[in-house]
Amino acid sequence: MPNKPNLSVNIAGIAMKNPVMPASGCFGFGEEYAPYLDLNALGAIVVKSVTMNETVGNPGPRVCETPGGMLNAIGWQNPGADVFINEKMPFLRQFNTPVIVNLAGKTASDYAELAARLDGVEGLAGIELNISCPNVSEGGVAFGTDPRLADEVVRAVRAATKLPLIVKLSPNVTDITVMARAVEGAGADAISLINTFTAIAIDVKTRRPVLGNFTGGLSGPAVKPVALYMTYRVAHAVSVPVIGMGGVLRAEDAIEFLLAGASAVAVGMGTFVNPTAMIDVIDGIERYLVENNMDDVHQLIGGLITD
Amino acid sequence: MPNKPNLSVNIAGIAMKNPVMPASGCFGFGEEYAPYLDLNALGAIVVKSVTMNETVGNPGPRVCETPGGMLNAIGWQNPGADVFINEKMPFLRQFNTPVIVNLAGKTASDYAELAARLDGVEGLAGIELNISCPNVSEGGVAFGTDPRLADEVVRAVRAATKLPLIVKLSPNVTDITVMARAVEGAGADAISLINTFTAIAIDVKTRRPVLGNFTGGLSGPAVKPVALYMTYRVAHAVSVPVIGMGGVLRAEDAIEFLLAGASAVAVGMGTFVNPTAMIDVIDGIERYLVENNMDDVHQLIGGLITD
Amino acid sequence: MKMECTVTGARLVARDVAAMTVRAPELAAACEPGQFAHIYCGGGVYSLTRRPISISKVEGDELGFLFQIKGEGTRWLAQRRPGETVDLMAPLGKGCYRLPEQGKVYIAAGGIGYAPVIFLAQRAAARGLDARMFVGARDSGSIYCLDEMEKLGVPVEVATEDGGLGERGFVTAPLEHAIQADKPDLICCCGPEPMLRAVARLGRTYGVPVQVSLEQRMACGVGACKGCVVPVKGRNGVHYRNVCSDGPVFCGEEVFFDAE
Amino acid sequence: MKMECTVTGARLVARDVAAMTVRAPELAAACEPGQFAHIYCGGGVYSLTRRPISISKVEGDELGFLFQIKGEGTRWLAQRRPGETVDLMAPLGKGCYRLPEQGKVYIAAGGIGYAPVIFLAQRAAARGLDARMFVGARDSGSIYCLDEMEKLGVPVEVATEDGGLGERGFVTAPLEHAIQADKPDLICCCGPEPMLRAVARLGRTYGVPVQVSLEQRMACGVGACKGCVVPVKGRNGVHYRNVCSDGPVFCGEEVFFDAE
Ligand SMILES: Cc1cc2nc3c(=O)[nH]c(=O)nc-3n(C[C@H](O)[C@H](O)[C@H](O)COP(=O)(O)OP(=O)(O)OC[C@H]3O[C@@H](n4cnc5c(N)ncnc54)[C@H](O)[C@@H]3O)c2cc1C
Ligand SMILES: Cc1cc2nc3c(=O)[nH]c(=O)nc-3n(C[C@H](O)[C@H](O)[C@H](O)COP(=O)(O)OP(=O)(O)OC[C@H]3O[C@@H](n4cnc5c(N)ncnc54)[C@H](O)[C@@H]3O)c2cc1C
Ligand SMILES: Cc1cc2nc3c(=O)[nH]c(=O)nc-3n(C[C@H](O)[C@H](O)[C@H](O)COP(=O)(O)O)c2cc1C
Ligand SMILES: Cc1cc2nc3c(=O)[nH]c(=O)nc-3n(C[C@H](O)[C@H](O)[C@H](O)COP(=O)(O)O)c2cc1C
Ligand code: FES
Ligand code: FES
Repeated sequence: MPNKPNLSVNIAGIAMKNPVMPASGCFGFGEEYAPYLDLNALGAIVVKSVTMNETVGNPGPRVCETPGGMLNAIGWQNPGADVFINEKMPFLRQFNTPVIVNLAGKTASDYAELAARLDGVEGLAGIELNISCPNVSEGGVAFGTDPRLADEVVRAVRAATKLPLIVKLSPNVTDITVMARAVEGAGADAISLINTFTAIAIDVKTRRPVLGNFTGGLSGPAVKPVALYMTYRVAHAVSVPVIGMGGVLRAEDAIEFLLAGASAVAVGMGTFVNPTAMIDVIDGIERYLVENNMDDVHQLIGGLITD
Repeated sequence: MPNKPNLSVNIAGIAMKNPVMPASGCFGFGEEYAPYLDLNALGAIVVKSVTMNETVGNPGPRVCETPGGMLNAIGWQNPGADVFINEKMPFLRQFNTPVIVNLAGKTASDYAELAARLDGVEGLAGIELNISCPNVSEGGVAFGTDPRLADEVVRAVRAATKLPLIVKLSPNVTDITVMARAVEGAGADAISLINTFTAIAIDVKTRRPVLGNFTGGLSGPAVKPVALYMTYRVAHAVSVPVIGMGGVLRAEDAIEFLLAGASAVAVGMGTFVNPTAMIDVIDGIERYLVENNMDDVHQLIGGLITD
Repeated sequence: MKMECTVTGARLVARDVAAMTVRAPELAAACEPGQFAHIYCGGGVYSLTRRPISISKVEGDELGFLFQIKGEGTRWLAQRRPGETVDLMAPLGKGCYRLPEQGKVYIAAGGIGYAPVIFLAQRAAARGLDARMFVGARDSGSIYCLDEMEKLGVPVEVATEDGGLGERGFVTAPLEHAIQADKPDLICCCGPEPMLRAVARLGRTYGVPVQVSLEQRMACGVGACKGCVVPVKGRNGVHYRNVCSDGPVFCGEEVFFDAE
Repeated sequence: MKMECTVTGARLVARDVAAMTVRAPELAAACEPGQFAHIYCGGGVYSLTRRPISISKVEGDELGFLFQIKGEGTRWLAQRRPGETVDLMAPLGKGCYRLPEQGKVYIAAGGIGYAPVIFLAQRAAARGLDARMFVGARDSGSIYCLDEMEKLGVPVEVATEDGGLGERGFVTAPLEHAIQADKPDLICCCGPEPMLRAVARLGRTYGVPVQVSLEQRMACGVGACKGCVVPVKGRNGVHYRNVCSDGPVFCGEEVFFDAE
C-alpha cells in the first residue's frame, strides 16, 4: 500500500484539503446536507448567492429536469447578508473547511458594498463574485457578458475587500477568454466557471414555459463537454488558478477538469443526483492517483497530453 | 375519427409535406438510411455539408458520446460538389421530397462559387449555408460568430444563386439575434439553428483528448434547452421562417421547437439513437394535433403561451 | 438518510399504478405521514434527478410506495423486482400531517393523492381517532387498494367522475355532505390542486382546519436549492417556502390565500 | 434491418463477459462473419447511443453475442433477461471476413476479439476448411467458450500473458510457430490493435494475406455520419474509410500501412 497521495491545493491563498467543493446554490448554506456527508471532508464550502438584503426569488416552478441536466431559475432567493453573517456563519465556522461566500448584486456599487460588509467576517475564507447569473433581469447578465462592465465590477469589489476574490464566469459568450482576461486584469485572484447556459423548457401539455420565470439556467452532465472546453481555454489564457465546474457527477468528470487545467472543481447538480457525490469524487481522485502512481494531485492539474 | 390534420409547411418557397427533416451531416446523402425509412415520408432531405472539392476530413476518433449527447469532429468529409451532383443527386431525385444541400467553405468566394455551381442543378430545392461549423480551423468559425463576416458571405451567396437560401447559425455567440438579423438583412430566406457547441472530452485513462481533432461539436438532447431558447429568440427577432434543431429525439421535442416559433425542425443525433426517429416525430406531431383538436400544424408554430 | 433498500414486493394495482414495498427498518421506525422519499430512478437521459414519492404505508420493517407510472422515472421504478435495491433519501419533509390527540378526522384523496393518506389513515386508526376516508377518481379503474381501509376499519366513500364506482362527480360533494352532517375537527387532503383548493374552501366555509399536501418539481429534496417553492401567506406577508423541507403538508389557509 | 428481438438466453461466461442469444430468424439467415449489430442499450445518461457488438454465432433461428461488460451500455445489456427484447440494427458492415473456397485458415483472437471469430470458425467448419484457432488473453479467467471450438472440431491453441493457461506470452508466438511449420492460405484476426498490427506484420513477413476486424467509436453504424473512420491505403493514396460500412473487416495491408 503506497502512501496516501497529497490532494491539497491552494487557490488564491485559500488552503483546501482537496480540490472538491460544492457549486454555489447547490449546497444551500451547508446545513441542509450536513446529515448526508461530513462537511469537514470537503475542500471548501461555497454557499448560495447572498445579496445585501433579503431576496424573495422567482415564482415557481423554479427547477425542471432536462435531458442529462436541469434548468433552474431560483432568482437569488436568500435571507440577505446580515442573516447570512449572524445565522449561517456560526454553523459553518464549526467546520475545519474554508467557507467561500458567493455574492450577487445589480450594480457595481451593490457588489462593492456587499463585499465590504463581508470583509473581516470571522471564518470567511474568500469571496466568489456571481457576475453571471442569467436569472435576474437587471444588471446580472450584462456584467457577465461585457468585459468592460466586468472590469468595473471586479475593480470595485477588489477595492472593497482584502479577501481572496474568485470571479465566476458565464458561458453565454462568444469568447470566454476575453472575459477571463478582463477579470484577471481587474484583480481577480481566481476564476471559476461555468455558470449556467440560458435556456428554456416548454410543457407541451399546457403549451407554456415550464419555469415560472420563463428562462432558466442549464447545468449538469449535459453541459460538461462545453464546460471542459471553456475551462481548458481559460486555464491557458490566464495565470490565476481556475475552478472548473459543469456536470461533475463522478470522479472521472472531476479528473477531466483537472487535466484540462482546473486547480479545483465544484459539484452542482451532481449533489442532487447523489448527495454524497462530492465524497465519491474525492475518494475517486485519490484512487486514480494511487492507481496511476502519482503522489500529488498537482500532477493531474493541466496534465492533458495534446501532442 | 377526425380528418387528418394538415402537416405541410412552406419554408422560403420550399413546399414540405411536413415540418420534419434530417440535420445536415446526420443523414449522409439519404441512401445510407433508405433501408430504414421511407424518404418520401420526410418533409425535406438535408444532405451532409458539401465543399467545392473533395474534403478528406479529420483524423479519428471523430465522434464520442457525452452525457445525453455527443461530440463530432468530422471535418466536412465529402466527395466534393461534382460527385455530389453526378453521383448523389440522381438517387435523391427519385423521391418526392425536396432536397436541400448544405454548403461549406473557407472564404466568401468559396461559398459563392459553390452556390453558383449548384444553382440550377435538377431536383435541388434549396441551399443551407453552414457558416457555423466549429471543426475547421480556417474561416468557418469566424463567419458564424461575426455579424459583418456573416453579412459578407450571405450577400456573396445571395448574388450567386436563385435557390432559396437558408443560413445556419452557430450557438457559440453572446447574442444569437445579432447574427440572425445580420443574415436576414443580407438576404437569407430562412434561418436554421443551432449548429453544435464547441466542446471537448478527455479520456482519463490516456489523459488525452478523445477526439482526434481535439475539439468537437456538442449536439443531442443535452443541448435542447439552449437550442429551444435560441430558436425562440431568433423566431421573435426576424421575420423569415426558422428551422429549429438541437436534441430532437421524440415528437414532444419537435413540438417544443414549433411552439417556440420554429416553422420546421431537423433531427440530428436523434437518428443515430433511433433510425426511424423522424418518422416517429412526424407521427407524433400528427397525433398531438388530433388529440388537441387542431387541424393544421400552423396552429402550433409560435403557439407558446407566455402571459 | 440515504440508503439502498431491498425491494420486497412490486405489483401493478391499476393500469398505471404500481405498489412497491422495501425493507427499511430505521426508516419504518422514523417516518411520519406526509413525508416522502427522494428516489433514484435509474439515471436515464430523462430521469437523472431523483423522484419524490410519498411514504404510502408502514408495516413492520417495511415501507410501502404507491405511484402512478407517468414518465421515464416512475416507469423504471415500476420495473424493479424483489431482491433488487433502490436508492432512496428518506424520510424527507418536516411539514407532515398533524393529527389531533383525539376527535374526528376526514381524509380526502383524489387520484394518486390516495398514496400518502393510507399511511395517515394507519396512524389515525392506531391513535383511535374517528377517521373517515373520501376517495375520488376519474373512473373505477383508478380506484385501488381500498382493502387497506377495510383492514384499518376506516369507512370509505368513493366518487368517480364517470359514476363507475360510488357517487358520480367530484369527491368534494360527499365530503361536503359529511361535513354538514357531522363536522370534523380536521380535514386532511391530498390530490390535484383544484381539489386541494376546493377542500380548503370547504374548510373555510365550515370553519374546519384543513391540511393539504402539495407537489412541486424538486431538485435536492432537502431544502438546499430553493427549487420547490410555493408562495405562502405568513404573518409578514407572502413569501416562498419549500415544499420539500417546509412541507409537503401545509395548512390550507397558508397556501390557498388567493383562493377566491 | 432494425428490429426488436426477444432474448432467449443470457449468462456470464467470465467475470466481466456476458453471452446473450436472441431470436432473429431473418438476421440469422442473412448475416456474415465479421458483421455486427448496433444495439440500443437503455438510453441512460451515459448510454444514449447504440453500441456496436459483433455477431458471435448463429445457431438455427438465433444470434449469439459475446461481450465484455465495460461501461454503462454493456452493463445494461448484460442485465437483459430471457423474454425481454433488445432493439438492434443488423446485420451491419459490408466488409466481412472473406473465406476461401478451400484451404487452410488460421484464426487469431485476442481477449474479447474472440467474439466474432466463433461465427467465423462456424462458417469455416461448415465449408470444410482446414481451420485452426489461436486464442490469447491476459489470464485463464479471460478464456471462455472454448467448447464452441470443440463442438466444431476446430483445434485451439491458447496463450495467456501470465501463463495461467496454455503457452505463456502473446498468442502471436504460437501463431508464428504454426505459420513456420505449416503456412496457411489466410489469417483472420480480431483483437486489440497492437495484436492486429503484429499479426499483419506476420502476414507480411510470411507472405500470407491477413484480414483484421477493427473497432472505432460509432454514431450511425450505417455509413451516414463518417464518424467511425480509419485511414486506409488505397490505389490513390491514404484516405478515410468507415469501419461501420466499409469494414469492420479490412485487409491488414490496407490499414496497417504505417506499421513499421
Ligand atoms: C412530495 C411529493 C410526493 C409525491 N408522492 C407521490 C406518490 O406517492 N405517488 C405518485 O405517484 N406520485 C407522487 N408524486 C409525484 C411524482 O413525484 C411524479 O409523478 C414523478 O416525479 C414523475 O416522474 P416521471 O419521471 O415518471 O414523470 P415525468 O413527467 O417524465 O417527470 C418529468 C420531471 O417532472 C417532475 N415531475 C413530474 N410530475 C411531478 C409532480 N407531480 N410533482 C413533482 N415533480 C413532478 C419529475 O420529478 C421529473 O423531474 C409526489 C410528488 C411530490 C412533490
Ligand atoms: C464493429 C465492432 C464490433 C464490436 N464487437 C464487440 C463484441 O462482439 N464484444 C464486445 O465485448 N465488444 C465489441 N465491440 C466493442 C464495444 O462496442 C464496446 O466495448 C462498447 O461499445 C462499450 O460500451 P460501454 O457503454 O459498455 O462502455 P463505455 O466505455 O462506457 O463506452 C463509452 C463510449 O465509447 C464507445 N466505445 C467504448 N469502447 C469502444 C470500442 N472498443 N469500440 C467502439 N466504441 C467503443 C461506446 O460505444 C460508447 O459510446 C465492438 C466494437 C465495434 C466497433
Ligand atoms: C439549483 C441551482 C442553483 C444555483 N444557484 C446559483 C447561485 O446562487 N449562484 C451562482 O453563482 N451559481 C448558482 N448556480 C450555478 C452553479 O453554481 C454552477 O455554476 C452550475 O450549476 C454548473 O455546475 P453543475 O453542472 O455541476 O450544476 C446554481 C445552479 C443550480 C443548479
Ligand atoms: C455527426 C454529425 C455531423 C454533422 N455534420 C454537419 C455538417 O456537415 N454540416 C452542418 O451544417 N451541420 C452538421 N452537424 C450539425 C447538425 O446538423 C445539427 O446542427 C446539430 O447536430 C444539432 O442537432 P442535433 O442535436 O439533433 O444533433 C453535424 C452533427 C453531427 C452530430
Ligand atoms: S427541492 Fe431543493 S429546496 Fe426543495
Ligand atoms: S458510424 Fe456513422 S459512418 Fe460509421
